[in-house]
Amino acid sequence: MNGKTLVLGVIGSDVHAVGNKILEIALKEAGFNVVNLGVLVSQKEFVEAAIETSADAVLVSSLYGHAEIDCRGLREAFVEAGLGDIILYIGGYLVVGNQPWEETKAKFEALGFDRVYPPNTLPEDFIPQLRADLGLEG
Amino acid sequence: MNGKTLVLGVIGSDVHAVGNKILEIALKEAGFNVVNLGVLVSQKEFVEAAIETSADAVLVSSLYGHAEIDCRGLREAFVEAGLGDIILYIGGYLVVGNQPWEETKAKFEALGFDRVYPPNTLPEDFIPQLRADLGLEG
Amino acid sequence: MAEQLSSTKLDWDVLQEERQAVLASWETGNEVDLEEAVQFHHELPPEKNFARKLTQAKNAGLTLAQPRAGVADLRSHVELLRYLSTEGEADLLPTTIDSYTRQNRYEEAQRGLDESRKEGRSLLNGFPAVNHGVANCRILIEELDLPLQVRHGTPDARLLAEITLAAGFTAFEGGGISYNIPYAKNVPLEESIRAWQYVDRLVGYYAEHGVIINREPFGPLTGTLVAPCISHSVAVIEAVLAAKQGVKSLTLGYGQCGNLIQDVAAVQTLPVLAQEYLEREGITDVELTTVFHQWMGGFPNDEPRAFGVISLGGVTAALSKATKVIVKTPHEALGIPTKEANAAGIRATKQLLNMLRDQVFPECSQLKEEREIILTETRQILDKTLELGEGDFALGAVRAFQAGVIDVPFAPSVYNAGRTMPARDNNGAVRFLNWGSLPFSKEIQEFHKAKLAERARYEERTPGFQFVIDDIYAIGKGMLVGRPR
Amino acid sequence: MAEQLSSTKLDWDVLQEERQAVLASWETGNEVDLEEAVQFHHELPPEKNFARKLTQAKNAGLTLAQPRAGVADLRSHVELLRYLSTEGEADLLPTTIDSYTRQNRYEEAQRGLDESRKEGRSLLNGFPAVNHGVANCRILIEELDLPLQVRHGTPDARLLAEITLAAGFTAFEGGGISYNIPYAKNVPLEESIRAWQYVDRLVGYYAEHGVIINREPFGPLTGTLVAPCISHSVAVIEAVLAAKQGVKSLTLGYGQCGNLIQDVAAVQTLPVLAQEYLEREGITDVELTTVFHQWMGGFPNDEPRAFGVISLGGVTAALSKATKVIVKTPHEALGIPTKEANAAGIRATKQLLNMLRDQVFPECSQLKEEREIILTETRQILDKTLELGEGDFALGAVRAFQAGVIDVPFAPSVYNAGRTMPARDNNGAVRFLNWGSLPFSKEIQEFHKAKLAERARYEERTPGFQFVIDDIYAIGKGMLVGRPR
Ligand code: B12
Ligand code: B12
Repeated sequence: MNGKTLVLGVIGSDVHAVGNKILEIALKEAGFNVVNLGVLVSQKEFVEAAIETSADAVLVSSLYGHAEIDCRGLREAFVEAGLGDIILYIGGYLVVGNQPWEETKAKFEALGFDRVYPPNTLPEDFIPQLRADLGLEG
Repeated sequence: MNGKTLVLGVIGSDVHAVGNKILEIALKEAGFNVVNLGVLVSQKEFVEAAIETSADAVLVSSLYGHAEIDCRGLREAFVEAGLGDIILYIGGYLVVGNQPWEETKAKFEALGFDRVYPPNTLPEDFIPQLRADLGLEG
Repeated sequence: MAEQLSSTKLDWDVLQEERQAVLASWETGNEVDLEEAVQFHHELPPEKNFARKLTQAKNAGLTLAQPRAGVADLRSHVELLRYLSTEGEADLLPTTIDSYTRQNRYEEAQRGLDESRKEGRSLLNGFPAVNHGVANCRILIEELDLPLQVRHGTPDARLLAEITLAAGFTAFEGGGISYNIPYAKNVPLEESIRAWQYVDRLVGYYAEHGVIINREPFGPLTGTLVAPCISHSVAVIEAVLAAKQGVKSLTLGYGQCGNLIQDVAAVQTLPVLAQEYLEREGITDVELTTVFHQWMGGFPNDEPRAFGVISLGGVTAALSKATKVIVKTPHEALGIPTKEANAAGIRATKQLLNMLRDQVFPECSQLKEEREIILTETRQILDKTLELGEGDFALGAVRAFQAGVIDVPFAPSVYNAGRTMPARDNNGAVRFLNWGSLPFSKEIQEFHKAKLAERARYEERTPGFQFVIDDIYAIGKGMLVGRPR
Repeated sequence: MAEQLSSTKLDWDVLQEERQAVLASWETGNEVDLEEAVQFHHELPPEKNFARKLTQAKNAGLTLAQPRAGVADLRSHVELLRYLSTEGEADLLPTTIDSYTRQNRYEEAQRGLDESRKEGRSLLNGFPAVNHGVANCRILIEELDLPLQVRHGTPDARLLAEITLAAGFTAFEGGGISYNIPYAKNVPLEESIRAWQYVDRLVGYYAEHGVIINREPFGPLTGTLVAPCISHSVAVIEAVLAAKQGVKSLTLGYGQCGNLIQDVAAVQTLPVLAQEYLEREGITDVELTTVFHQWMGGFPNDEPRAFGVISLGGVTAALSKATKVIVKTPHEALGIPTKEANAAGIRATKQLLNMLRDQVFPECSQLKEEREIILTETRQILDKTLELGEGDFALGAVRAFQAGVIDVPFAPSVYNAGRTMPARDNNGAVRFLNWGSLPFSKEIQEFHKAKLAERARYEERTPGFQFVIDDIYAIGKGMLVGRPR
């Protein structure tokens, strides 16, 4: 255990459960304390779970294409709850269709996400960055 | 029989025989007198056959991509033989690779072909034009 | 919905109060006029009837190709579907519903629809049919020349069914289990099963008035290592439940697992099992057809590789003589496909369906064995389900899921036990590393153990969860069996 | 080449005079130094040996993927092949030779090469290896990490073999029949067979010096409705002829016909027959492998449909466990493919080879019957050939072609009888409407008659040449059997 707590979930009306289960396993194996909210998670649930568990970072998944709509105001909700500078990641299929990645990335950074990951990101592709952002070495 | 004689052949070092056999059958069925020289036909053989048979038109095939090289001087050879205005058609895969069709067409018209046909031309696609060019009705 | 759940046919008159409430739940509900709808269906040209086209294909031994597709805006949706029929050469058309509608969140769907129109691109992952309403949906039926089906993932699809069937759709996908367990987290099975009895009863009403509407339980479930016995059990239960409400045309589905023999055996056994359990209930007047889904799990990013996966599905569909095949696209791993990519997937598939239309997978001992396994496993699950339900499949289904007697891998629902662990054997067939509470006989248990032990020996590692993880990524990485890296 | 043709091993010493003449026929011939070449081969890393990689694949039960590719300019050719190995994930590399070189027209090839360089695009349909010469060809071997084969269509390939083998190529396609009958009009079989005995003897010389070079008779012949018995007969004869000159590694080829069972049966019977006739000659030390060619006839224009055709070939190759598969591209009907299209064809194929690597086509009665048919037909042809040749396959082949005992459909050669008429049966397998002078028993004749009568009944038309025409266009139009329009 590396002492860091992550909140994990699939936002909105999205039910894609497989990647979420795989992420939980991989992050646990990597030593994190993982609080997995599963699928169909509302903004409110993300914020509440982060408060309750004193999470160090929140990892939002969205596979089904509606993240643009579902994520509006999420950063603001954390700010309101006094967790304004919690680390926020998002990954998955963030828009409908295959849009230019740079535009999508910029769109979600503007929404307040610290890191934005493209489809098919493997655990080994982002865990090193997550560790760095959380101040864990190597 | 419609009274018109056609010389048919695959030019150069090209051995694609299947389309040539199908063309022979289709043109005979359409009432032409067909003189089929088969594959691996030189310019000289085309000209000689046209003279010998008093052909009304010569249909050159080239499938293998070397038509650009093989057809240089063909119209001139007919001119020299006193058949300067014989109707000359070419069809098949005329260049190496899939090049813009308009360029290929222009290239072969410049070489003296009256009609230039793209790959996968079916007999029914060009026989009406051939009949028209030979002054046969309908 | 207070009474004890049972599979008995709902009383149409009693249902009217509930219908009024359903229709009142969104403004477009008031466009539904059943009598006029029946009239409209009767006037539809017969070529536009989905059930009829399936029956013809079945009788001719042909496999039809159907894409998935849906965008927010009506005109764009018509154009998309027209493109798939002319350029894609689809035989049957879909209308895929967006995910807000699937969760009955019509306000959010409306927001997505409005913004999509403003931005000139679809912000929704499907067509919000409820928001569009009956009159608008009818434009689809009128402007398109092929039969249309509603495809979605809605635990409570009562309003969606009212509206789309009144509009003239002649096929409706889903079921009380298959559109709950993979598509919801907190919806009790009693509720979704009861909501789908309503849908089936509505379809039964149409049938009573001479209009045959095709129903299709969603075969692939979570699309990820779902062994045939699991999806077959759900399909048979939903078939019986639907037939009991008066449904006359049923298409049973199965999602490709990837081992050719297992897949062919699965398609072949599906109607056999349904027939068997329908007959036990005394039902013999239902027309059964089958649908094969091209691989429903994670795809390779690379388009040529995706064409390979799609093609293997096309080959399997054709050789197993499924009545239709649901087609994936070369963009599957990239996002919702462009219309061109969608059409490309259909055309690659149709090339194979046509080239193999006169060929059948040959009968052989391995195929027979695989069929026996599937038949035995499914019967063990279904018989236990009936026992738990005191002879009733509706009640039985609820209790079977509670007990883990039916258990769908990777399902998001809290009403699913999630205790099984599926993995591929050494030939790529999906087996169980751990069968949780599936009521398997000793013999079947030994079979699975032996199969996975064989793989473990070959790979020189102990059987375990790493098999599952490797198998989930495998096709995306260009393999079938997730061999150690 | 005056003596009577026979399959006896050529005397190396006697051959030297001929070798000098061959090497003198184009200026690059003087670059050949056999001793140095043997030395070079010995120093090559073993992974670059074609025969070795095939043997490993065969032992592991894997199918390797190999494209076709060749452009005029050396640097461009290196880049093309490198791209196919890195982006295409090819397992084995080709060097396809241009059509002038195939007809020994080195001057025209030179012109094409010069102009290609000037225009910056290839005006030749392949790589003119003779014009490039030994030192230049060696750059290919040195710069590329995979084994390389020469693929062409040359009736007299003596100089091409001298130069490319000296350069370090470890595989060489072709044979005295398979590179004459489909690739020439006026070359007598005696001549081409004798020229290929030279090539095989040269390969034998390398073998005597510890260098194993793979030889591959060209299986598909004209690629158009060639029934297995025809191509198998040619393959076996060329195998025996090659082995008699000392060839130790042989890959026997077959071009996909499209009926899965017939195709699997064909791949399975090919090494059985070769083994049988090699053993009759007392030869037991040849390593036999197989190559399956994805459909060699006319392709659909549409790329997704072409992917479908390619994929069916990939499926068949994998399920039949051919040692390698020669891959087509989605540009097949458009012209020589871009490197991207070529790589796409390989990747689609590899997805299927990988997904099916642990699966085999199951043994079953239809497969067994089809194998029996192929075995019986081929033996009837080969035994008659041996009889005509007074026990010698070289002489026998010449006489068999004269008599139409072997007869390749649609072949351009005047030395081919051209009296057979192949057509698909009702399941798409290639049969004979007219077997010309193929020495078929009454039983086999009846079999073909019955098969085509069955199709005729189904199509409600009389069996005839229209079957053949419709079948030739069928795959291009998205079908396998050319049904009446
Ligand atoms: C399986 C599947 C389904 C199953 C899901 C079953 C279930 N309950 O889980 C079913 C069939 C039910 C389904 C339904 C639908 N699906 Co779906 N589905 C897929 C599919 C084929 C595989 C997903 C999967 O399981 N992959 C395997 C796992 C391991 O990978 P993953 O989910 O991508 O997660 C990994 C990474 O993305 C990453 N990751 C994920 N989250 C995060 C977060 C962070 C912070 C980071 C760093 C990384 C990260 O790590 C994970 C582990 O490696 C994909 C396409 C594909 N990928 O091939 C489509 C896909 C995701 N589905 C899609 C859609 C649209 C739908 C539907 C709306 C139906 C439709 N219109 O076609 C419904 C939606 C239902 C709903 N309300 O959500 C689209 C999304 C399109 C878009 N955004 O443009 C896709 C891309 C298919 C497509 N091309 O159209 N689907
Ligand atoms: C079968 C085939 C072969 C067989 C031929 C057997 C034989 N002896 O006949 C074999 C395997 C031996 C072969 C060899 C080669 N082939 Co080849 N072959 C084909 C293939 C697959 C089908 C051709 C065919 O028979 N089609 C069916 C017949 C009915 O159609 P058709 O020939 O096109 O003819 C019709 C029309 O074109 C039209 N037509 C033809 N001529 C004319 C003339 C006129 C005036 C008109 C109006 C119409 C017309 O009418 C015909 C009847 O409908 C094509 C690709 C394809 N089309 O899918 C490649 C193809 C033609 N081959 C090609 C090549 C390059 C070769 C090789 C050089 C090998 C290589 N590098 O890959 C060698 C060449 C050998 C030589 N010296 O010529 C290329 C040509 C590429 C280009 N031009 O860019 C093609 C397009 C494949 C490709 N994409 O690379 N080939």
